Amino acid sequence: TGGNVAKKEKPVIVFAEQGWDSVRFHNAVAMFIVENALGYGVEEVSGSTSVTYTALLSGEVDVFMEMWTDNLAFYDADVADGKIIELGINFDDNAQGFYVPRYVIEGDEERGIEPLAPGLEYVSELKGLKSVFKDTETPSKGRIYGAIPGWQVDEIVYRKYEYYGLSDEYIYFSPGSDAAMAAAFASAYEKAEPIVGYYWEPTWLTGKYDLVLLKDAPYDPDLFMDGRCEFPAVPCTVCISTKTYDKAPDVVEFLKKYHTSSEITSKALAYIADARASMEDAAKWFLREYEDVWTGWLDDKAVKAVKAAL
Amino acid sequence: MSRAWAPLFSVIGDVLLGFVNSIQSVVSLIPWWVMLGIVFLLGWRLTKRARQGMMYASMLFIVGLLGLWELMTITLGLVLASVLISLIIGLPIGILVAGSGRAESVVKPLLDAMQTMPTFVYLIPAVMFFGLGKVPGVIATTIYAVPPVIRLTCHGIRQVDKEVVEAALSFGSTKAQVLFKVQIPLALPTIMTGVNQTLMMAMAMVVTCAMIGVKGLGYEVIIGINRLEIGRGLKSGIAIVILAVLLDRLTQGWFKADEKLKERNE
Amino acid sequence: MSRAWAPLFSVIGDVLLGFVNSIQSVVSLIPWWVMLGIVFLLGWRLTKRARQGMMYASMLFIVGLLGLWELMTITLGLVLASVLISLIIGLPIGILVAGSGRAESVVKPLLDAMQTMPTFVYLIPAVMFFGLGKVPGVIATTIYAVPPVIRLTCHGIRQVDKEVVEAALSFGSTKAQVLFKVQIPLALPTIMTGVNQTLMMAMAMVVTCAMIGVKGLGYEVIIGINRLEIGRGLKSGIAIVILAVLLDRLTQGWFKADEKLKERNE
Amino acid sequence: MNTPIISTRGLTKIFGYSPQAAMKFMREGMDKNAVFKKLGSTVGVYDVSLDIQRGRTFVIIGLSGSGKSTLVRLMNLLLRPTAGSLLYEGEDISDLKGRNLIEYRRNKVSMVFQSFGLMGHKDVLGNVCYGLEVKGVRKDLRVDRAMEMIGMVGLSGWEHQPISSLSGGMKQRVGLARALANDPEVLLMDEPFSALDPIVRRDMQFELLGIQKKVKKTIVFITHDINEAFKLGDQVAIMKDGKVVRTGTPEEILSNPGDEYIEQFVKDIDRSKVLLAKNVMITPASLVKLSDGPNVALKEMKSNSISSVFVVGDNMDLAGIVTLDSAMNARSNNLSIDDVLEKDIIITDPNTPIADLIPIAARARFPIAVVGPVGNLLGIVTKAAVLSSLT
Amino acid sequence: MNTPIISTRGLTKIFGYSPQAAMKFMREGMDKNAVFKKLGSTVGVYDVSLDIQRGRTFVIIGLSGSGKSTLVRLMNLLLRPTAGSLLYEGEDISDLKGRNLIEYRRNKVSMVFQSFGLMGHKDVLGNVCYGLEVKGVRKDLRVDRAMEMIGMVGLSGWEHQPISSLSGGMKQRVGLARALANDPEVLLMDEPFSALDPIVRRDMQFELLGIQKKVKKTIVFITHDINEAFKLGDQVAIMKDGKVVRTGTPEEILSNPGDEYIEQFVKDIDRSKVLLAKNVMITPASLVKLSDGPNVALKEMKSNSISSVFVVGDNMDLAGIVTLDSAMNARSNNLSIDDVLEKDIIITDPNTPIADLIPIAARARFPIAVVGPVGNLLGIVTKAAVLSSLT
Ligand SMILES: Nc1ncnc2c1ncn2[C@@H]1O[C@H](COP(=O)(O)OP(=O)(O)OP(=O)(O)O)[C@@H](O)[C@H]1O
Ligand SMILES: Nc1ncnc2c1ncn2[C@@H]1O[C@H](COP(=O)(O)OP(=O)(O)OP(=O)(O)O)[C@@H](O)[C@H]1O
Ligand SMILES: [Mg+2]
Ligand SMILES: [Mg+2]
Repeated sequence: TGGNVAKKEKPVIVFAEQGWDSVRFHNAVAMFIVENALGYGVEEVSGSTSVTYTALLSGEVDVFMEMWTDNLAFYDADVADGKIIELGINFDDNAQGFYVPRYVIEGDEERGIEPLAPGLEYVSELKGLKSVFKDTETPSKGRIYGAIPGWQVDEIVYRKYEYYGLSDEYIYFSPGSDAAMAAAFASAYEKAEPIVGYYWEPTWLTGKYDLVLLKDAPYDPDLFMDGRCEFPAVPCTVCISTKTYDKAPDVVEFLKKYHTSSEITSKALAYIADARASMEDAAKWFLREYEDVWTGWLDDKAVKAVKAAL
Repeated sequence: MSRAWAPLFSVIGDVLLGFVNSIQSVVSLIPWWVMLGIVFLLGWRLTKRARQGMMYASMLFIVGLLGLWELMTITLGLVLASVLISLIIGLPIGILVAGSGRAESVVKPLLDAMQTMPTFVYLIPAVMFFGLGKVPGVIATTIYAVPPVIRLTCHGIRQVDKEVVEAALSFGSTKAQVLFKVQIPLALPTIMTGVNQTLMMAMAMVVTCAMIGVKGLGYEVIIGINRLEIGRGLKSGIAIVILAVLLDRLTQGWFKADEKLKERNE
Repeated sequence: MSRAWAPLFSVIGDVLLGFVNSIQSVVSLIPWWVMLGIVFLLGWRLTKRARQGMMYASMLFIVGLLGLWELMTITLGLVLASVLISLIIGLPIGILVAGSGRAESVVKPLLDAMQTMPTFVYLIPAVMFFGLGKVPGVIATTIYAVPPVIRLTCHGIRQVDKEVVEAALSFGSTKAQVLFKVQIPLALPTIMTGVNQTLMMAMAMVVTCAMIGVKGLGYEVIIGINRLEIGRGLKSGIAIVILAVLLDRLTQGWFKADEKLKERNE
Repeated sequence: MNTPIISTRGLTKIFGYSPQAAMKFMREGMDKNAVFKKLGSTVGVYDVSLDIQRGRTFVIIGLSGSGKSTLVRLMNLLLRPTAGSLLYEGEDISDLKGRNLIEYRRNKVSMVFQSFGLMGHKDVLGNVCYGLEVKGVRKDLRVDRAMEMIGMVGLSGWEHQPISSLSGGMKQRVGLARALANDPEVLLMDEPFSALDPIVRRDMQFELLGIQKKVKKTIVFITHDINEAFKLGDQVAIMKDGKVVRTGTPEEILSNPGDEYIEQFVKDIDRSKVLLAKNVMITPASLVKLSDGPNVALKEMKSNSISSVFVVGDNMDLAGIVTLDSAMNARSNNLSIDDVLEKDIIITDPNTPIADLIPIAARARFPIAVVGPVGNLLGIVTKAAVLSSLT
Repeated sequence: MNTPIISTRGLTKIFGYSPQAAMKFMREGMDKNAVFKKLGSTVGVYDVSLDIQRGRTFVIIGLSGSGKSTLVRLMNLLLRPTAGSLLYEGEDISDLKGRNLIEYRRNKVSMVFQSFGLMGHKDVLGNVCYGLEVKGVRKDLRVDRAMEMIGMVGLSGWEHQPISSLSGGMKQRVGLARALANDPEVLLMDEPFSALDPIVRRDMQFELLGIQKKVKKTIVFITHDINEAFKLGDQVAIMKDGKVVRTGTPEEILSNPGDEYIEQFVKDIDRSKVLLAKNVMITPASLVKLSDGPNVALKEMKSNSISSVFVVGDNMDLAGIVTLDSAMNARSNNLSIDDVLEKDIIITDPNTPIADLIPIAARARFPIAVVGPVGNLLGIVTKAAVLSSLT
């Protein structure tokens, strides 16, 4: 249709894909809209977070749909320096912290699992449970999985671990990569073994497995950096490179308004898992199911175009 | 600094990109059944056994069955480009190093560094200079894959019987003649082991390349891994292995084809 | 399935863990100045040049200056363990394969797969069985590092002059005697190239190991990468390279030491 | 006759493709070259049946490429026969395998290789020790033995030199010492002296003959030096195009070569070393009895136009010689033959090599008398006879 | 005298550490073994000064390890001298480098290696072509030439065989063909025939002499076959412990060995092939003139106790021989010597090798007369003389 003609004149918008599903989902939604409603060419470039972030700095990548702002130590500085532009928040109702499988606390009769740490509710209560979360490499201690090395939260999680006096009893085990972290949770879960570690949602993992977020003191910005309270919801922002700003003003306008929630994201991920759907299908599913959410992001003409494309 | 050098890097980048793109477009132009036919024929001709050709072709067919044909052609293009560049660079350096102890003492630590310096340490600067995608992919792959062929070319040439080299010299061979007519042919089995290893290393970089935005089989692997979909990762992994095995057998067969003739006597 | 096999895996895991831990604890027990001294002495004795020993020791000293000593000892322990296991497995297999075309046709595709199957594809299942940490680290490193020593052991043995083997046979050598008294000594330079490559591959896996929770230099690299602190990544990268170079020179020197003697004649 | 230590029966080795077809063509009478042209397979050895007696030296000679090396390599089973069989002390060992094969090679046969086959990673001592080492001989014993052999081949002082720093002849001697150190029943020697100068070679031949005499070794010896072949060999086999065309003792072959090929082969031989007095002596044209008078002697000389004649007793025991002069002298002065008999004549044993007779014959005034063990005259050797034996 | 094609002046090659110290010790008169014990360095060649004339065959003999191979390897600069210099046509080329060195090796010298030095990755033809290939000779030309040489060494039909399937002697002939194909000025041949059977070897010697005659090649030839050395060599050099201890023509060395070592060396030589009639002829003890009467002849024979005497004319031109019988017959019947003269006598040229005289002498009734170009009697060769020349 008309968009096709425009494509030739308008630049291609490049979306970064850092390898996890939620960002791919948001990319798919945004790309569908940008392509069909705004008439741009779209492209998705995949790569690790650091590599794609480097590309965003250089302007080679235009858009980050899901920037976990506290994963990148220099994010705030870069925004302040104007090296990248933060357009808005995609969702900020996410959670993170130490997770434990539910069966560890409550047991699971179906699977014949006894509760090993009945009543565990707060992070501070991990103290004294080292024999439950035993570290196979150092059997005299427990193991608590930290965050991915290099992520901003890793330092906070570590301070929390120290603050609650877990360092005497537990090894702070760095999982190295999110795949490994997920594998650790998944395998423990499959084997009905106890595990405690840092994780976050929304993710397919938290959707698939029944994990319990251990409670913490209420959020207090003064205590937070020392790990003495719970995590606030992390703003997952939408960012663009400085070059993009002038290149595609209508895209910028659209992305500024782009806003979803953890819940929506989780549902979409669950849809993908249940229906074995492709990302594009998931995007279409979202556009059909959550019309009230996205119609606000666009003008009427664009909304029509999206609907036509559906 | 990056500004000042930018033009140079962009030229290098363009050249590499052009090279990779042309290889990839050739590869992707070939219809799948022609590719199967080529593999069958090559396998047959090189091993002199039709069964072998059949096996190779059916291995490739499996990649198609796995639904990874298109990704495979992309990866194939990139790997071919990297291996070609590695050989073009590596063989002469290996030869050079074989002939000079001084060159060796310079090159050897470099090779050590190229093989052990974690890829990402130089990939990130490479991405800064060349952007995401094929260019830094080819560069990184080449850096990682070139050492084996250099090392084994050097080793193979040095292992050639001194007497035969002397005989060649005694007839007034130039250094180049000794090299090309005597040392390299005699070192060929060892050099080919190096080529094999270079190919293997290049294939091992496929996933790393996917991490800097190169499409292909490696990308599938990453998705599989991140979702803990072992089956998905395994499928593409198998496709990568098949590609590696085929490329290896065909290159090795190419060079062994005429040696076979010589060994027909017991 | 995973349930049924769990005991077996846990035994394997325990054995490996014990092995790695004991090596690591020995390594970490050595004070830094003793380690420097050992490297100096070894370098001196093996190359017969005190300057070389000095150089090796100062390279190691640099690692200390970079503030990476402790991480280095951890990595050293893991790499040593993996390389040892690789050699213990790889040398016999290489020997076996050299002697049998059938064994080769089975082993070769396996080696191809081990070198090219993306690590994470088998690491994730390994993590599921063994948990995060050293055990899957050692397993993955070994899988990736063992092929070169197998290939080059096989290649080296096959390249040994047929006449010499015949002579050995004619004196009633058993197969084992031919192997250990003739073929292996004559293939040693090639085998050592394989050992070198195995070492390099093992070092190249340091970062991958860090991705499944193995501490050490690789961990630093990941932090550097994830934070885009290239300097930090580079520092640990350099330490890894230094470790690789030292390990290589010392192992190579070990085997070359007595060969040097033989070559003193022009 | 005792069982031969090594025998071959129809032993055949074809190299290359389609050995069976090659065999068939050979049986139909095609020759090696024709088979090669037709099939591309090389006939190494074809249908060789030999018996090698214990304690003897069996020499194989033949054109380059005629299959000598192939034949001895079949004997220690480095090559497996395409057809036919190999017997050791009457037992078929063509299919010997595993432990038995190893024991056979360790204790029964050792080989000196034409191309030396030395191990570049060991020094001289290490090479010479090798056979004993694989047998499991104790280190000090084997080193002792090896040192002895190294001394014997004249390489004392070179024990710890690498092989690469040796000259061609030195390498060959290391190969020799290695085989000798093993002290086998049968020594298979493939041109073991080809790179040696005449002096060292003579020493080595001497040592070899000494060893053989002392400890009754069997030696299978390939050489291109026809003098060496005939000097060392108790039996000589001549090969051509993979077949053995002739076997016999050196004298048999020399005195009756049989065909042009063999004649060509032995052309350069120093016949004086092979032929013995008994091979060249002639029956004297005339003899005089001690009881005969001078006139009989004179008549004999005149009628045979010779200037001297041998005089024998009743049992053909040599008495002396009479010359024309002394016979005439006797007739004039009425003396008996005994009175004028020249007793100072040169006699020799029938087994003396001609080489030893040459200087004697050169100085002798009369023909040399060949006498048997009891002093009986067997024949005479004249200068002319010596000379004609040499061609 | 022309400039020698190759000369060496004080040429020395020390292997191993501290060559200068080794030189010093050698200058002080230590011998090779002592230096080896003391320093561990091996004296390959020490202080060799030789002149090799264009178009001649220069043979080097000597004990195993005496430095023969080292010497020829110095000549094509595969080894660089430790001291001394090598001259080609009077020009010092010890330091020849780069292009010049390559040209020298391509056009001036080719070598046959003691250990063959064949290239396992090429077939027979490829090996023989090699020298021409590196020179850049056109493919068809070099194949033609190589085929010719392969035919010459008797390997036609084997052109496309891999080296590994050849017998030892066949390999050696490939090495030979390779050097010959190159058609150099100087052929350096390090024991080129050592692995050849006598028949092929004779062929090769013949070919070599033929080539040399036809195109005036210079040949430096190492051999352990002393007969070959003396047959082929115009000059012979004898080496010992790295030094050249003697040079000379074969006859010079044979007739005057000089010391025990050389005597030992030439002991096994077939002297009949080297010595000529002129070397062994004797001046007849007595001669009779044609103008003398039978009585003179009878008196001569009596007083020298011989049974025949040569008769010459005025200018010592040989007329015939008279025997005791015929002289007595002449005296009885009053005939002149001319009447009873036996004219059917065997004459020979002074340069005939003894080998050729042996069968003649064996059958001859009288001594053989050696006559000069104008029929003048130079001397006689008796059976005894022939025999005594052989020892
Ligand atoms: N590459 C080398 N390194 C050390 N020593 C050597 C080397 N080549 C030769 N020699 C020594 O030099 C001496 C002379 O050796 P050369 O090969 O010239 O002897 P040769 O006269 O040719 O003996 P042969 O008749 O046995 O071939 C020997 O003592 C030998 O050990
Ligand atoms: N491994 C092999 N493969 C093929 N042909 C071979 C092999 N070995 C020997 N032959 C062939 O067998 C024939 C006999 O070879 P052999 O080595 O027995 O000859 P030989 O009598 O020892 O000759 P020489 O005196 O030259 O050493 C030759 O024609 C040779 O080409
Ligand atoms: Mg032979
Ligand atoms: Mg020599």
